[in-house]
Amino acid sequence: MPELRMREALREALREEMLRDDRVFLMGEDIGAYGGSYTVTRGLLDEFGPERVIDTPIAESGVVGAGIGAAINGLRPMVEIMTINFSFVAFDQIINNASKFLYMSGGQFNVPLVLRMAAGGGSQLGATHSHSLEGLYAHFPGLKVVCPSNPADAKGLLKRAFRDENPVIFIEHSALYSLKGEVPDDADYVLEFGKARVLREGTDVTIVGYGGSVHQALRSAAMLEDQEQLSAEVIDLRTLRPLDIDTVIQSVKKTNRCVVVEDDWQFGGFAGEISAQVMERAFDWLDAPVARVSGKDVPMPYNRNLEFAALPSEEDVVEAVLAML
Amino acid sequence: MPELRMREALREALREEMLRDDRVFLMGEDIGAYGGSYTVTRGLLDEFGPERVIDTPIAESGVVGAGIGAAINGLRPMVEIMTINFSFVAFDQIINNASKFLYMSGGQFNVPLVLRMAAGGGSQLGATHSHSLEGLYAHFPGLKVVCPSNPADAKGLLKRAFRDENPVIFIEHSALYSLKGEVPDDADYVLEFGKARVLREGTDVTIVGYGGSVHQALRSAAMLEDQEQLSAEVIDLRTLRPLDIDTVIQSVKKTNRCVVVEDDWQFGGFAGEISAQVMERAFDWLDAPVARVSGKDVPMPYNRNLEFAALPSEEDVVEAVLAML
Amino acid sequence: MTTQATAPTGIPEGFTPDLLDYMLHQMLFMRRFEERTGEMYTKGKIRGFLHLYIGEEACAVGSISALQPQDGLITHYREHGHAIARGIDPKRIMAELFGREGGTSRGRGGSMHIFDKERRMFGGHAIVGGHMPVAVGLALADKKLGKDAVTMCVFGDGGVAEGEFHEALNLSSLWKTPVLWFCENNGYGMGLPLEKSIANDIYKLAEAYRMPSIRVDGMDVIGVRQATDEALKHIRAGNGPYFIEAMTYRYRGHSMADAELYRTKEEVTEMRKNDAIERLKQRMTGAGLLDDAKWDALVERVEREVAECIDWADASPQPQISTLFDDVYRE
Amino acid sequence: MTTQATAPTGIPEGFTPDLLDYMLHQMLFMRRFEERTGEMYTKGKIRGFLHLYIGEEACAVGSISALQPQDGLITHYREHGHAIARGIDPKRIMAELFGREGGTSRGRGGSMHIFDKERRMFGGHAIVGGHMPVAVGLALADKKLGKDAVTMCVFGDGGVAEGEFHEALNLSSLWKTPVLWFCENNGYGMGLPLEKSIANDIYKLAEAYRMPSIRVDGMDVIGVRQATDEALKHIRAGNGPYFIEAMTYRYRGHSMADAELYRTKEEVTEMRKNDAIERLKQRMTGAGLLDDAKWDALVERVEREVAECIDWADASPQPQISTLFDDVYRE
Ligand SMILES: Cc1ncc(C[n+]2csc(CCOP(=O)(O)OP(=O)(O)O)c2C)c(N)n1
Ligand SMILES: Cc1ncc(C[n+]2csc(CCOP(=O)(O)OP(=O)(O)O)c2C)c(N)n1
Ligand SMILES: [Mg+2]
Ligand SMILES: [Mg+2]
Repeated sequence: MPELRMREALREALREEMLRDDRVFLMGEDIGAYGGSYTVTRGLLDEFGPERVIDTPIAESGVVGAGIGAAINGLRPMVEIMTINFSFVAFDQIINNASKFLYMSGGQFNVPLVLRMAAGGGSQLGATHSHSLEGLYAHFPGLKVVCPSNPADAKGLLKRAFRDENPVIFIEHSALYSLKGEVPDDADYVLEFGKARVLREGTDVTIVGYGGSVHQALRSAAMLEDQEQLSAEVIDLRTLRPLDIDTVIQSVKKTNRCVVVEDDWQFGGFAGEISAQVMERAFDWLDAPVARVSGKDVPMPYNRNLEFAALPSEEDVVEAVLAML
Repeated sequence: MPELRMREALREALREEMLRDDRVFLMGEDIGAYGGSYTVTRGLLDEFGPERVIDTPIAESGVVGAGIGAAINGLRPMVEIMTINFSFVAFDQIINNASKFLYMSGGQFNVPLVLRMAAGGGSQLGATHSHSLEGLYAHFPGLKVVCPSNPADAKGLLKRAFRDENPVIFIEHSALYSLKGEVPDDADYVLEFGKARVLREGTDVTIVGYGGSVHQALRSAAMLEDQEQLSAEVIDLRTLRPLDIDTVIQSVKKTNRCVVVEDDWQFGGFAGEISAQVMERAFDWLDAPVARVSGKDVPMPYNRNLEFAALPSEEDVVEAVLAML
Repeated sequence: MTTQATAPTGIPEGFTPDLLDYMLHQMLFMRRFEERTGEMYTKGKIRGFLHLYIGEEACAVGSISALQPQDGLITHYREHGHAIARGIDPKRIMAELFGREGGTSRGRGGSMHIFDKERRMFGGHAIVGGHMPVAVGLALADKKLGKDAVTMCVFGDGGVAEGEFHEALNLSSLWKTPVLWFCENNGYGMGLPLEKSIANDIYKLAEAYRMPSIRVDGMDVIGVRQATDEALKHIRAGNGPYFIEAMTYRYRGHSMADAELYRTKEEVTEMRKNDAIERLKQRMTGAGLLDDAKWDALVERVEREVAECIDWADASPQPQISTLFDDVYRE
Repeated sequence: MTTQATAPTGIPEGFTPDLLDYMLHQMLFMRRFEERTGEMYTKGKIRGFLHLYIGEEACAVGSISALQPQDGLITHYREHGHAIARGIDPKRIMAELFGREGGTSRGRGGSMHIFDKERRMFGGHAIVGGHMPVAVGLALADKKLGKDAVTMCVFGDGGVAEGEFHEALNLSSLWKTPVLWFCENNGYGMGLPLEKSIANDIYKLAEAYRMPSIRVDGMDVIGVRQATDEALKHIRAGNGPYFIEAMTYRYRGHSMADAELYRTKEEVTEMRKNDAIERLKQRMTGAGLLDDAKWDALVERVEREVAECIDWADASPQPQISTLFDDVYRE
């Protein structure tokens, strides 16, 4: 299998889906001539032309709305919102139109729209440009939310998104774009939604993550093994909606302990959902309360040290695990 | 003490604060000549004139942004967003401007803005007009979120909101506007934020609610008592941010069981936060997992029976409690 | 505001007796449908928000009658008239208002959300301004798929203040998408009068996006139809979007909950004198196309038709609770 | 695009030697500040997003020099020039870029978020269009409080496509709030050229909101200053908002990450020939107000001043981790 960076894997998925299905086209700010702000779409304008790769004005609400309309009316648009931070100006389109069109129309009009956006902090982009709000979108019935953690998943899940009949919010952690990994090059390589993956087996604690936090979970697991002789199982959720809680529960029934790692703010965040569900479904197996390791309750500071302190760390995870024993 | 409906209590709070502080003024759609879509502001235009009660165009983002600017620059605006459903078009203003201005400016510019909005379902308003998303706003550091459940609290908390130096999201459940209750008429009547209230003492289970769901909690408690001879303690959170979890924990340490009732969708909702915190802080006291009774995972249907089925019910609460025993 | 200095009289070329009969029937049907709908609301058969279209019938009939089957329609929540004009079975519309399984959205949508795939009616939308970008996308798809179709997008004067008006008009003009923007300017957005809502005449604002933009008398069904024909010709020729501002008036409150504190009874009485149905009736009578007997028969027919809608709706079953989770996702 | 048919020469009335010296120094200082800022980024002293102002100096200097102390300023993320022109201590600006405690936001804000309460600089904002409604509110407060103050709001051509442009302009016109809308049209929004972004000339779009709206040569600092003086006079007289579109060009990429695939090197070279600093230099030389010695001294002075900023910033301490939670709320 060829080794690709995540941005290349995503590009391959877009390319293959555009070749497979004429109805697929791309819209977004600077996805064409500029080459994509994270270079995911670089080269696609040249290959597919301006009819299928549309550089749009800076008008997220308008463009997402246009994507919704095009999806309803026979096409398969992918709209790239440069980052999740700019999705807030299109929030109403996503919540009140994309997620509800099918239900409100009594099943008549579905919205096969793929909405890609980068997310995450850690690059000193400051308070408005560092959100990790995957869980925000996962709250809404009618949407699906995908958060790949590696190039192969990114490709397989993005291809899957184009074959979905519903709006899919596809969130890419910006720190992962350069991550390398082996990626199947077979055009039929498509992953299912709602299948978490056990990335590392273990017996003492289950560490749950998604997207960027998966790597933190893995590094924490290595630290636990090296420093504390503890065996951690690491689970990558891959999709938040649908959520494969069964895989988590199964693991917790074995390890009896669970930590959820998430970049987002803890208070009212998605880790609380995982935590609550684990309690609800594995209460008698839990030796300690499910722990949440999350971002600190503060708008993201620009300064590097402060930002580092505001984000969850491997040490935080190790500490949370040790506190359970 | 005079008995008032919640809308009158809110009006009194607005009136008193406008009389107390020249800097207070109101903006919103149809709050003036129309009399307010829930009649909260009726009469205030006549009393205070169009300089202090501004009927705005239908431009929530613009008007919330203008409220933020006015708040930063020396005034104390209250912006009424007719309902929470329309706050989504102003979402970016609330999240990226209101909540972060102080932090991003290194403490220079605070935003003393009161943002009132009605919320809640149950009136057959359909999928886009029935959101209960209090928890959504509670997620963001920099904001405060208030959800009164009765006329006296509504007045005391709203008056408090005007004395805050930070943006306060004040969410009123639309089903409560006509609710009557005794309301202090003393101009100094101001409640603190972050103080939950035990509305009913009990020993077998703690039922936690806020806003509209408090009443469901109370009715459920009565049913539990009448039908099952169970003694439920009911807690009204009153403010979601700051959250008075201590009062909940104290109660759970006594009752050893906890149910959270919320109209909002369960998945990724605020009840998960309460549930997780209770586990984290009272694990050894819990005889059963914290239960969540919430709205069903579906856009709100118009049909009355379907809507009823989509919303949490007293029976759901009773069932959840019985399942714990 | 909506009356022209000299209201047009006579019957212009192209308006056949059949077309005029059709338009008169449609307008009368809408009027009666809405009156009875209001009654049903009072009786509790219909609940939630209900926004009646009474007074504005010429807008829907004049414009939508000009559409072809392949054209799309997307509109706001005051859309019963548009749905009727588009030829959606009014029984199913009424059933939707009643929240029944036989309704256009199986009772899930309600008054503000009438959809019909067959008639390419893309809703009934209740977030002011929110459907305008969707219209751009609907038209974009038609254009990309090489269809000879126009998307008509209806919205009110109040909605013009929303940012999405700007984004949608700009995109449609840049991309030359085949959209007919149709603003029903009834002078108020809820209780807000136009002059507190928009800093300029609406059609002039639209003109700034470099698309043809005109104002028409929305109480003159013939004039609306003529303007729409002209607009559709322009759009179908591949010239991109077109903007029509139709000056009209709503006789009833914004919704059933409106105490109408923001306008006087006299204003309403005055405006009613310019009634669109009355105006068409007179023009047809003047041209010898209508007499008392024919009118009375029409009134009677409409009365019966609307009654049938109500009966049909009432006989339609309530949705089963077991279907609550239908259509959250399409498999 | 930005060159006028015949560029103005000579020195108009009102432009004293002191003022001209001031403007020349300001522009040169900005240019050098930004060049060194770019270097500091390459060295890793500055991180995150960095948007250099090089090429656009005449816009900031020409307009902001006309403001009074009581006036407010709110702008987008390409704001180092605006902050400097507003008289904020450039040492503290540089320290902010370095993320230090001595920075204007104590290192919390970074390049895109320069604020200064004393100078009534309400930021540096990074959500395109998001600060425009805030400008309306700042001005509304001044108006209500009876202050003789104008709020100047700076934004780019790309931001004009956002819905908030429309909402903010409409509100400011309706409410006659004292806002000076100042669009820095540098021809691109990131890589998107103007013609793919906006369906009409920007100043014409603004005109539709019934406010005076003009286009100026943003490479001519004197012309920008004259236009701004005119605008401020209009606004201070209580006439409501005013719109200026300044045609300019950015010489560097959108941010430090920009590969500039969307434009040619030749285009940039061509545009650089119209450099604003060069133009002022020539006009001053022609009027006998500048010679080589004075110019060399100025260059040297600026070099030293900018170096001082860097040294000062570098000496400023890192924020303490214990202060992480400062300023989330004001007590
Ligand atoms: C974003 C948003 N804001 C506010 C509302 C509440 N609202 C519903 S209709 C309406 C007035 C709209 O007026 P107009 O566009 O003129 O249409 P009309 O009702 O006059 O036909 C308002 C303010 C809403 N539904 N959506
Ligand atoms: C709402 C939003 N969308 C997208 C972006 C990403 N972005 C940052 S700057 C920019 C271009 C803005 O161009 P313009 O307004 O012309 O200003 P310029 O950079 O040319 O000065 C874009 C698209 C953003 N910050 N906010
Ligand atoms: Mg209207
Ligand atoms: Mg630009």
